[in-house]
Amino acid sequence: MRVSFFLIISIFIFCSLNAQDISFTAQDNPNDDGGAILLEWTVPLSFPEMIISRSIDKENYIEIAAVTPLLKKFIDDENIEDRQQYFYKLSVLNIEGETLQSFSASAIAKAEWFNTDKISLLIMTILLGSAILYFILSARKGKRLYIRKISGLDTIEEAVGRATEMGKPILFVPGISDLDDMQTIAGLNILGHLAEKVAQYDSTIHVPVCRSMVLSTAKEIVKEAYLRAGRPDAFKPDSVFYLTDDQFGYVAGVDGIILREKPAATFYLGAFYAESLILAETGFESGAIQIAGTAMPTQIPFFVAACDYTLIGEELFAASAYLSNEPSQLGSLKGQDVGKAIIIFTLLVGIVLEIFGIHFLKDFLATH
Amino acid sequence: MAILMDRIGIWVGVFLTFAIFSFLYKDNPFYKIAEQIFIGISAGYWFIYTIYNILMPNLFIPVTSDFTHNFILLIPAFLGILMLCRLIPSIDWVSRYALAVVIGTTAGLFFKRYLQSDVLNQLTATMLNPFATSNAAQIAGELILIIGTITGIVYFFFSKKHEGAFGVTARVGIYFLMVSFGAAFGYTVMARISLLIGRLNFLLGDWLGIIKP
Amino acid sequence: MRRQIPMLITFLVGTLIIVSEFIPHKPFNSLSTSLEGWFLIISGFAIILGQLSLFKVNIIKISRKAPNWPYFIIALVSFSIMVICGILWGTQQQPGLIPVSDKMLNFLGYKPFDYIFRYMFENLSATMFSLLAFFMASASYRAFRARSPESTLLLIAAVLVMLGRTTIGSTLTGWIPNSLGFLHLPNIASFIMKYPNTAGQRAILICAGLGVIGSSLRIILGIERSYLGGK
Amino acid sequence: MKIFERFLHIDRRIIFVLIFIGVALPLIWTLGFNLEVTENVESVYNLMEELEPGTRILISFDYGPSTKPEIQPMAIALMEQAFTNRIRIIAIALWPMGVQMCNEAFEKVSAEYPNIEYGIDFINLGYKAGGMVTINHMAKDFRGTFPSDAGGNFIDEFPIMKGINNFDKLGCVISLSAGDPGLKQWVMIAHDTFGKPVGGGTTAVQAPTMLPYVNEQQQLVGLLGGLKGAAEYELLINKPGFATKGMDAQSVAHLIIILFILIGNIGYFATRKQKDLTKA
Repeated sequence: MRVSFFLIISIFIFCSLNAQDISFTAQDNPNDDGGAILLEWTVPLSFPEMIISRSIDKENYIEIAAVTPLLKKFIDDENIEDRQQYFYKLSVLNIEGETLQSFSASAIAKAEWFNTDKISLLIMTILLGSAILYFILSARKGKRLYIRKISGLDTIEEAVGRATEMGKPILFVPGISDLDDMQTIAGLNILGHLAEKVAQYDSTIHVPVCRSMVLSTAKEIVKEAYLRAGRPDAFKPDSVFYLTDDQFGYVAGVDGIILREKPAATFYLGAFYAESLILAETGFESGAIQIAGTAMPTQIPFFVAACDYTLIGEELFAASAYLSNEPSQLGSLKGQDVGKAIIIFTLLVGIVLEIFGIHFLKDFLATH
Repeated sequence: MAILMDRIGIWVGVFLTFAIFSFLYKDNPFYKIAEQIFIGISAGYWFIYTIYNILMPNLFIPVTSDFTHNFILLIPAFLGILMLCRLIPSIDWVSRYALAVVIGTTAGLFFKRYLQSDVLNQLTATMLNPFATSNAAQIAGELILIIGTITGIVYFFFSKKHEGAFGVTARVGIYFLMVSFGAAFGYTVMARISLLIGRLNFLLGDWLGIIKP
Repeated sequence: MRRQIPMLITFLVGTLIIVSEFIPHKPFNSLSTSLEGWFLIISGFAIILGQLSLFKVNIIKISRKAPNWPYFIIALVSFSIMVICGILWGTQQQPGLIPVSDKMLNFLGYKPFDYIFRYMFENLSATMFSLLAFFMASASYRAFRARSPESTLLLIAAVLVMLGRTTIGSTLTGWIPNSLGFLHLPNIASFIMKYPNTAGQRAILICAGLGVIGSSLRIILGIERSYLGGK
Repeated sequence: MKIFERFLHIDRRIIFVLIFIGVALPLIWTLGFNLEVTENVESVYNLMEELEPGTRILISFDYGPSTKPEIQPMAIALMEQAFTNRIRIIAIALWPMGVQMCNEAFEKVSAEYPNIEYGIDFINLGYKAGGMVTINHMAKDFRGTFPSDAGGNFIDEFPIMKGINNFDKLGCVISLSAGDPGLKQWVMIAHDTFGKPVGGGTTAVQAPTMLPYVNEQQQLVGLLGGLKGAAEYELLINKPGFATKGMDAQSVAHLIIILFILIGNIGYFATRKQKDLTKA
């Protein structure tokens, strides 16, 4: 009974071998550095099992893999030498493991000099790279680049004025990341501007930090700001101080300062994690004017809801460039704006083309 | 015996859990002790796993077992030792050589990957024909997606004043950003509550046995 | 010497990594592959550096009798115990210097390293973050006000998502007939997530992506050097 | 009007207690609200279902005990589905604690699947640092990144690792992630560079930022977001577990928080009106 069943199946498969389009091809695996051959096949899904074997002399075949029709392709990258011809055999087996039929193909592996899948990426790299570089260079040559005023920054002066009137201090929190995070650096740039205003108004500022590297840099920045304001004598070195490296320990410390000192204004500018909501809540309860800025997408909501002004994402970097007036930052920002313009333009063109059923642009850009 | 030690372990865990929860009332010595144990164990765990899972299999064993094929690994090992020189203030500048390799690799990879995934692919993902379906909600949704993405980008445009038609566009953009921040807020609430559920499951299940853990 | 050579290294390495994307041919791809393998080893040393400097900072704090110094002894002791257990008896899969006796395994149920991890560390770590559930609740109540059109929009979206992403959403609006299916809270939440939220997040993603591109380029070309620190 | 003043100044400890009770009670007495499966979760399920038996997939454990309640149920559900369908799992971790999370999930699941053998159907390759760079390295030289498994045994000894030199022979990549490095990096490398389907689960905090990747290019095939995502997956594989049990508590806690947001805002507007009147 079983035998006849297998016989029928085998005959069925054998018939279908001839009846349907069957193909088996081998070629160099494209866009790589050699050492791999791409095998592809289309065979009826009814085939139970297939074996791929490989040979270099067309005689001694070694089995390399068992595959199924659904896989459709196999990349052979085991001990393949470039510029050597390899012969492949795809053998279709019946349920008892006997070879019913086999197909052959051959190929030579080689390395490519250019990855053709990456043309769109290359074009964008060149476009964006040169836009950013061009503006950095022209800013360095002294060209004035316009950056719009970031609305939260207007409040710095107002906040310092209010603090002076009330005789209360200002609190600045530079986030909990170290100097390797661009957000911390952007925050410290704004601190420089803020401290200058504080020195001019003869107000006080507290800067608790949680990294030793940030401590020394922040101290330096505040000191310089007092110098610029012409009041180096008024600088108090212990206005910038280290609390602890630990996330929650730091938050507990800052909370304590807010509750004790009741600052007139609080600034949270830098990289923040889960502690953002605890800080924003305590500051809100104490009635301070709150100004925040971070590029952490998960933390922005808490600042937006609880603070008077929030610099959202890239605005933090823009504010830093605006205040520091550093050519490389301004130029880079301008170059990125050109990038945004290119993207909006391409997007609009792409959507119009899509509506008219032309998929060329999308397909060209979407390759990977 | 293992059952006894399991019970003891659970009691220790319960003690530590309450020591940390006591922070909700106010900062206190129990919290501080638990916090320092946490920091210490965490650092020890990282240390041991870095040695067993990275430095041994990817450096020491290849170099010691097959030196001729792997002597090139002495370069990263040397750079790694330069990195450790940060601990000695007088020669901490040598760590910059190692840092330069790390930063250079990261910057190069970030450049091409962010360009591909976060710029190019997001751009093509927004190239939609909103009128391809007859489902009203989907048409509305895709139009919202396109308008929201474009106006959102306009909001982050810094070299032009937000006034006139441009200002209105940026204004629409900020509304979209606010909706996504609201969604993020809702999700964060969900995440934090889930963590508390996990804790209560431990207290009520593993410890008190009121519920099946 | 102290700044120029590191900048040159950053430039060469960064350029090689970018170029290898477009030119797979030898030596570009193979060089960048080995470089990435080295990166793993250097990162390993960087982690060790992090733990050792924690050790160092704590010792300094204790020797200078900094505020709360006795607590730092606890951190040092727990660090040392963990490292010693790890080296002597190993971790769950990894054998240590001394073979673990069956007696010990029967007694503890796990190796000492894993015992500490499972009963102490897991509870500490999980509780630390579950504190946020409470803070989240009180911050929502005390600080989240519909003060402006922006924050109103934020709050409405938040409430809809909070209702829609739990079982309560489907229970509350389950009675609404299917013809008005779009009014079901889970569907509203899904719509918000799929369209306006994605639009906003995508705008942030694209602009932040351009920011990363800008700063990577500045670092590779040696224009941005803050990572090298002072001196 | 005093009542509105009081609305603004409820002691936070009262809120703490209410949240505690609101989460605890539904855990003890379940309410049994019903659950609906969403599109993104179903996509991950279908991705796994469509794999042929014997296919190898990579699961990356990029989280630790701090987010275990949200992500561990996903890991368990995915493992159950894989072992039921005879899908073979290569587990790695980009977070050191992920190694232990993987061990714990495997211990729990393998108890129900006695014929699952380590080294044939499952392997834990342990932790590697370096995030995105390391993913890129393993995509080109897998055996160079992972010369041995988590216990230090050479991977050549294990049948499951036969022929794995890069991502080519993997059916898909799943990342269970709580942050960086995690799912975002897997999307960038495994899918956007090497064309492997990537699915995953994240904490609810991460989920909204990952959604732009779920698009028609399938940068990300689907996404399980937080405990709700895990509960939906448990429903799909028909094995309700921790996540399903937690959904009631989740709902009640959300209601309490929404209630307090409302109280706060009512108090805010009422007292503001009052202040405006007195000013006038």
